[in-house]
Amino acid sequence: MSTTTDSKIRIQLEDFSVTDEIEAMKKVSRNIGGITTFLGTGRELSKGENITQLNFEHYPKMAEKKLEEIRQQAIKDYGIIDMSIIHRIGPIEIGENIVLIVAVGEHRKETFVACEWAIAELKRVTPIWKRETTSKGEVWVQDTP
Amino acid sequence: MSTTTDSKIRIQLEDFSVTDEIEAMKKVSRNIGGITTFLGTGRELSKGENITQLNFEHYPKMAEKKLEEIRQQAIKDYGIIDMSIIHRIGPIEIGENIVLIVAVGEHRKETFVACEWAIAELKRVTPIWKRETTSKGEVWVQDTP
Amino acid sequence: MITVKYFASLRTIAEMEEDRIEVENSISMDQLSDIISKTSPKMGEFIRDKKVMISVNQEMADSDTIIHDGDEVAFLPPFSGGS
Amino acid sequence: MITVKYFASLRTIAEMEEDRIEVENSISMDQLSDIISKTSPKMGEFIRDKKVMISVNQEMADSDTIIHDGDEVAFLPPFSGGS
Repeated sequence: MSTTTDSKIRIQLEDFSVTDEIEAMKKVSRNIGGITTFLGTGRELSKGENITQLNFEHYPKMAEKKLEEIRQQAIKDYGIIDMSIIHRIGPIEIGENIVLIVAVGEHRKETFVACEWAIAELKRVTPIWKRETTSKGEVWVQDTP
Repeated sequence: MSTTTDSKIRIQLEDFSVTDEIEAMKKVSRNIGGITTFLGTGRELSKGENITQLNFEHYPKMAEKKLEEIRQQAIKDYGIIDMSIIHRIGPIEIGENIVLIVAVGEHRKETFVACEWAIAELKRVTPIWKRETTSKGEVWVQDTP
Repeated sequence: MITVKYFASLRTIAEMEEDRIEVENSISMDQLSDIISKTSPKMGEFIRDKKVMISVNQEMADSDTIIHDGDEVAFLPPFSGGS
Repeated sequence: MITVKYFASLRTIAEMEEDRIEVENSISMDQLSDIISKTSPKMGEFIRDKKVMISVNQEMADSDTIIHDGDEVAFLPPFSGGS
């Protein structure tokens, strides 16, 4: 199921283990007191339509570069100790993991702010696209709030 | 290492698995799109002192009741789908898990707000106490910001 | 009988973890602190000076709360759970 | 030679995933959209009407960006990653 946790920025087909990713981040410092994680998962409903599958595509290299920029800016702007970001591509079933952001810091406040900023920024600047499969067929999602 | 994930409110000696707790919460609904978790861990430094161990004590029954009240209020006030709260007691080494809050919702925004509120409220109203062991001895922590 | 519980740092001050106090009628918090003062003067002082939080039957209470036979009263130092 | 990439919904519009365009000198985005229009009129229109985002060498660009020989130009529909 899970893959190597070596890199703090990853775009991968395989699922990941939240526990493993958190443990990898814990190794960065003995002074971590707060860890906020955001995990995005596949919802069954989207604008009233029943979704049967999701499918993600990314622009290789550019997407990874954007995630690394988000990581660096989060560390710099919010004073967290570190951050990891993982996004899956390919087919995703309902309930499966899509994206994980782990923000580790000395105290909880900065990790909440950094984590919430990072997922919003990821949606805004990272070249990743979602295709939803419903009973009506497949559609690329063009607008995410 | 990990224990049963049956109850959504637990105070326990044993460690927990973040992945297992998240997977247990995912089973609540097929419409979960966002999961925010806060994990508190043992920091080495506190007010300039090097900590070698932490030790948590709780008021049995009352502490569990308070956590359940926090869970219910978070669901009601923030529109999340569900929440689980786990706090460990007994000796905790540096880097180990202390407390976990998992907030699941249809969208991410409410899960961030509910999770951040819940950890602040937990610190405010839950009869749990922390003892820090440093080179100078053991002290009960009387004030947490 | 009233059960009295002391937690964390208050155990050191009260020099005990739990006490049982026989009462004939309901009593006020002031009366309880007088009784406690006999065995733990410093603890009695803490209660009178409102330096501790109080719960009765696992609900937060205050110095106006009346204590009935069978109640569980707990004296609680500032909480420090969470991380 | 310029490499042109189409992602997600734009692949359907351009009817291709990737194209290679020979150029003798640096060209403007307008010139590139004219070249693209020859094979994919609708895609050319999308670019001129600024209905798509553009990256050059994996950095965001715009209609003023000059494209050099060897560059990788990508046309990007609105992003929808994240969850």
